Amino acid sequence: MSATSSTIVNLPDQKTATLPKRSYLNNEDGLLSWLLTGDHKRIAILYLISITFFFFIGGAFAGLIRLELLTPQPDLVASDTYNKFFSMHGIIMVFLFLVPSVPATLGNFLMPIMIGAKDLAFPKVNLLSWYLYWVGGLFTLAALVLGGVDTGWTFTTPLSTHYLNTHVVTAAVGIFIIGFSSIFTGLNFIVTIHRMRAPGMTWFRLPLFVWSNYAASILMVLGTPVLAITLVLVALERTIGIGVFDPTKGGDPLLFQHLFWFYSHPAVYIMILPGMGVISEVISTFSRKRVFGYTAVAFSSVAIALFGFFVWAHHMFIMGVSNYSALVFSLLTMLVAVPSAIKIFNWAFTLQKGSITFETPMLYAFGFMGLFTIGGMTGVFLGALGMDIHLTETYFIVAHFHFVMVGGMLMAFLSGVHFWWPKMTGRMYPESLSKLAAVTTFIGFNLTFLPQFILGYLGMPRRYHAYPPEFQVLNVLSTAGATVLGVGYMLPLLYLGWSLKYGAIAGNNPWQATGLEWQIQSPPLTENFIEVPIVDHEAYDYEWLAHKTEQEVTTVG
Amino acid sequence: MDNVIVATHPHTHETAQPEGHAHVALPQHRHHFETQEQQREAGTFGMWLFLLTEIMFFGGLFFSYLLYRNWYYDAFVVASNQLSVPLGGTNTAVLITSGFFMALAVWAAEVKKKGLLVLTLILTMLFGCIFIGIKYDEYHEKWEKHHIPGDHFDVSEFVNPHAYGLKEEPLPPDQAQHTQIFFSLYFAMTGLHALHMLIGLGILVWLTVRAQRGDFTAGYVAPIENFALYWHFVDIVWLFLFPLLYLINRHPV
Amino acid sequence: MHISPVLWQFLVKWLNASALFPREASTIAPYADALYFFLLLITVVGLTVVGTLVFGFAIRYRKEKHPVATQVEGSTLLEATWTIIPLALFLICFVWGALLYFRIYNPPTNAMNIYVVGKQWMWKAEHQGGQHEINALHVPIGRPVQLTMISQDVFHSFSVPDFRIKREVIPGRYSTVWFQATTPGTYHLFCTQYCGTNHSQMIGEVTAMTPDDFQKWLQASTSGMSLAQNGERLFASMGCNACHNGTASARGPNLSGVYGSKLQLTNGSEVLVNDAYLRDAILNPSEHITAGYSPIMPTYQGQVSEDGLIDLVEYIKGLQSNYRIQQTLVTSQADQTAPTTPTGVKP
Amino acid sequence: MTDEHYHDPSNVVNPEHAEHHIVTPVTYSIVFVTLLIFTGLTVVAAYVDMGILNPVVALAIASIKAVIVILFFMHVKYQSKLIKMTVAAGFFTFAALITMTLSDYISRAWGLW
Ligand code: HEA
Ligand code: HEA
Ligand code: CUA
Ligand SMILES: [Cu+2]
Repeated sequence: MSATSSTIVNLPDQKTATLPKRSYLNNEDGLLSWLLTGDHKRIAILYLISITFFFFIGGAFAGLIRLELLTPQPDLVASDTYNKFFSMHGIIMVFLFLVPSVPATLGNFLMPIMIGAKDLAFPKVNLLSWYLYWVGGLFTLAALVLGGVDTGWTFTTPLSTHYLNTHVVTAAVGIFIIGFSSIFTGLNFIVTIHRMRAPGMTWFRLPLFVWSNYAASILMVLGTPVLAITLVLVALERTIGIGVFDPTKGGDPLLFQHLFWFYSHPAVYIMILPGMGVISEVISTFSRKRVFGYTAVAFSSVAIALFGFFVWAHHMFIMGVSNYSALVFSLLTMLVAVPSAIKIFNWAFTLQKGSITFETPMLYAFGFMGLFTIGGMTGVFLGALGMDIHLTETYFIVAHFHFVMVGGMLMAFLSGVHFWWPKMTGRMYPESLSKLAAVTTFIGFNLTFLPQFILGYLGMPRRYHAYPPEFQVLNVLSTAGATVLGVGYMLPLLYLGWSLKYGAIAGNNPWQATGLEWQIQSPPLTENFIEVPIVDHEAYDYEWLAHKTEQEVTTVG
Repeated sequence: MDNVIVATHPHTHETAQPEGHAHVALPQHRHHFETQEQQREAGTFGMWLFLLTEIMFFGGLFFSYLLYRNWYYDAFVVASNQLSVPLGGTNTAVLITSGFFMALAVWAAEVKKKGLLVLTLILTMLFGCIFIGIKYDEYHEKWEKHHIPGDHFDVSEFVNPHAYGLKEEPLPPDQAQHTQIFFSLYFAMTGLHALHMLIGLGILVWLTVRAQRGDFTAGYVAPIENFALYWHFVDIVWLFLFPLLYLINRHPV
Repeated sequence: MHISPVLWQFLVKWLNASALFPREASTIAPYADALYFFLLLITVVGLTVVGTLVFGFAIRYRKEKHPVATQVEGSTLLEATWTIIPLALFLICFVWGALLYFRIYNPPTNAMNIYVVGKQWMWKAEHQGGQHEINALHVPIGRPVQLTMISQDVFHSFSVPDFRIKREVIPGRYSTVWFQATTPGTYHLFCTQYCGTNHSQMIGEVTAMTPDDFQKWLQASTSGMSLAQNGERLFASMGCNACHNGTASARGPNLSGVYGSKLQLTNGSEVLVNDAYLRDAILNPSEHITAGYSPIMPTYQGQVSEDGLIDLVEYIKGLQSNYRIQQTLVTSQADQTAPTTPTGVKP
Repeated sequence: MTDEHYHDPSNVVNPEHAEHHIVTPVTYSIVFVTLLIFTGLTVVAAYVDMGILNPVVALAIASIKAVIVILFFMHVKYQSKLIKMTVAAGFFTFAALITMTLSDYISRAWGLW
């Protein structure tokens, strides 16, 4: 146990340390052994590469959006092109990046290990869901290459069904397929959590990361099929004109809104809950304390998942839902905000009396706490009926959801990637560079999206290709911020790549964390555990860990 | 809550098995499950979760149906009366029979009767095919009558039923338009249902071949069991589709 | 909120001048802003609390200062605190937001009505006197104005940020919103629902004028025929008056005084006749058969534009006696302009 | 969850576990006949004018049939609590979709829209 007093990083002696001879990474060789693998860890890596690819495509579109909005005039591209930009940006970022981000990568990798299982319950289904992801992704890319879609990510009818002549059906098919990829991931998680826990791993000994992925999985399994059927109807409406969403034939376009948001509101919780799980692990580890109010945090995940199903019409307040519905859905929206607040405060109190260090994952986690609080509170603005009238469909919303999705989930994702990087690869990332990246993203993020709140209250509508000149100053700030942000996201790509070869050998448990995943070698064996672990302690039991390190830690191979 | 730290087993998991539960390791047992019991239950649970998504998948359609049926009741009545109750009723019975044989197939697998298993699977398939055949016939009729939504949709039969030899009351043209929504939902719902049947039939062929090889009559019944869940679920969907689509107001005054 | 009025006004003045805050140009704006400031306040307070906790603990218990962590289980009292306080605050937001919502969406009865038709990609406004505007709207200050809006194609959304109002404009159904402008000036009008290629060009200007100026403007831009007069012509040219002629033996129900009344339908239900009902009854007549009549009216779906429907609705609204219908019969024969309709005041 | 203090690998005392139960052909046959009878019943009921009750009866019969299939053909009667909960969760969410959406439609002041 060495290391300076300001860090807990505890690496093996670099002169003698080597990576384990046998691990899931080198268990089998060749591309095919990856493409046909049933190993949840390898599938997680496949996912990690895939979503990174799509993130940068989506990010490039974000860059183009911001570039166009640098000036008030519609000068960079034609309006159709601009519309395709934000549609592709939204579709890619939501369906191909954020929804699978934490669950399919970190969740896939860690969840079985955390509960002491050798794999997910259905390894083949897991691989299938990765392939479905790519089939869906290719459809989306095809829609992009063939000329793009310009529906926005929300596919509003009757615009999407009758008034556009872009590749709506191709994109819808893509999202339909990705939806099933997400359903299968969720299904696999639920079964695994119920059926595959190691002896002694009771529900209330589960790490909170598992709880939050469990909650998100429920949403995936129950919500996504409704999106699927809605997209089927949109495609049918578009191809043969079945009339279900067509007002001229007596159909109701608002029905589309109901069905779409029945999925897409729960989906925003699919997009945040797993990230919240990451934050629980990271905060606990770097303050060396068990999470304050474990049960409250665990149940608040479930509460979010449950209540999350009952608030969807808050996306339709001005669209003509009945007054009664507006009231009910607004009230429920307020209720669903409470469990998130509970989590934030519990994390804050986890720090109390801890022994806190500030490694990169922790910095991202701090970023998450602040930005998610702002993003979540602005969600409350939007949930308050009368306020929503002024704010809806303006940049205020754009800022709101980027705060929760980018400032929240993306920060959590990066936090998690750094946190478990040594476990996944066996090597450390460069510490100071990564701290720089964390700070850069934080600054860039605020510069990009804080001005958008002001723009929104001033009334600048979203999805606008050109805007009145008086909004320019704030837009320039935002674009400048996006550039900084872009750099902040490029950095990890570079240094994490670098670390694969040159990073310090991490050893089993560089953070001295308590999770089961830290008790096995890094990178883990294909079968995770040589012997099924028997769990006799709660999650985040640092005393147990202190005892344990005195015993021998097994490294295999 | 659950703060009690419980003593764990001093022994490893293999020895923790109570007697009577020891199974012979089957070749189908997968490495990451500790016991076969666990594997089997995981499979069943997974299948049920999948059916859960199917409920919600059809759920969206059922809701659309509910909405438009309330809005355009008169049009729905007339359009529904265009469907044939004898055919629909027969199909219901056919599906129930198919489901019955599927249930028997599960039993046959469980009691390890290979011949019976293959037979029941084939019967299940047979009745499934009959269902699809009848459905095809019904679709074909709709095609000829221009009742398929889209450009060729034609409401004249509803506006002027007497010219077509129907006893129905004529619908005003604005309402007759809405029969199209009925038929859209009819085709979307029965079409998706039929698609599920076709997928099921495909899997059945494969299962039958494997059953013939004796894969499922040596104690490993999970595929048969789980497929049966799927097949019964598809039946259930039809149990609702039949009254909802075929039996709206069948007693005109 | 109990900020002293002086302070409040100072604050608003300062913000108005700073270009970081929209002008408050309608009677609703101050109400919306009050809620906004309340929400901002709790956000800032919440953020400060969270920030203080996080940074406070992080500094106080950093490893250098506090090398060994003390394990704490949790605290029911604290959990209750941070459940109940946010919940209470959010519930206040809910009630306040709901009150504001109803204030914005429930027009006062004496509002002056202007019709708005949205289509890809322009706004058409139609004043009662028949003045048409494109991508512009002139309104008097100091008088509640109600907009009755409909879309010809896709969803649009009518938004005037400086008034803090916005409402979706929907195909196939009237939606309404109202405001009362307070300060003369021109204000942005945006379409805020994504509606295809030129969504960002579906913008215009709302000009609020003093009542005198407004009257002048009305006079200057009149096209000669009021909406009701146009409607009257349509009524005649489409042959509506053949059945709805107000006589006892008429095949269609008498339309005089029908607006605002309660109608008994053949299917047993009772409906209030309003703009939406009238529009729907023209397009889907067989679903709105007045008790005692047979379903013989043909549908006018696809034969009248939304503007035409507005004219018809406006005409029928103004029908207070049979005399007018009989006049229409005459007019349609003589093709003269009818006398001006009384300015449509909502009942 | 309290009786789950320790996990045993073969899941014997796990509330999520149920003994495997083999349903016999006799039960299946009874179920089969019942289902056919109910099918006939629903057709007959459709031709009787019961006013508003027609769809109610039709749906009630369909639901009874569905429940029978779920309990016996699909073995839910003999399954663990977990499976029962799962089935219930599906119908619960479906009910949420229907009631919450429908409550919007029926509370609209403007008829259809
Ligand atoms: C990860 C994604 C995510 C998350 C987690 C959320 C979370 C929330 N969202 Fe958001 N939302 C989106 C993504 C997300 N949203 C997206 C993508 C859209 C736009 C879709 C589109 O139209 O394209 C949207 C739109 C949107 C709308 C619709 C606006 C409109 O169209 O008019 C509304 C309205 O109610 C809303 C509300 C909320 C609320 C109340 C929460 C709550 O769950 C937030 C709860 C969290 C907190 C409240 C913060 C923590 C609280 C504290 C620390 C307490 C502070 C202390 C005190 C008050 C004392 N969101
Ligand atoms: C996970 C979700 C996610 C993420 C991560 C982001 C990330 C970003 N988004 Fe996105 N956004 C959405 C989800 C997301 N967004 C959604 C759902 C919409 C709504 C779409 C719709 O209306 O339908 C939207 C809409 C949206 C808009 C509104 C468009 C409009 O309404 O007209 C804007 C405008 O500023 C924007 C900006 C950004 C920026 C600057 C980033 C940055 O964080 C991205 C930073 C990353 C990079 C910059 C990539 C890395 C760098 C390179 C690849 C090099 C090339 C870089 C340049 C050319 C600069 N987004
Ligand atoms: Cu009209 Cu946007
Ligand atoms: Cu939402």
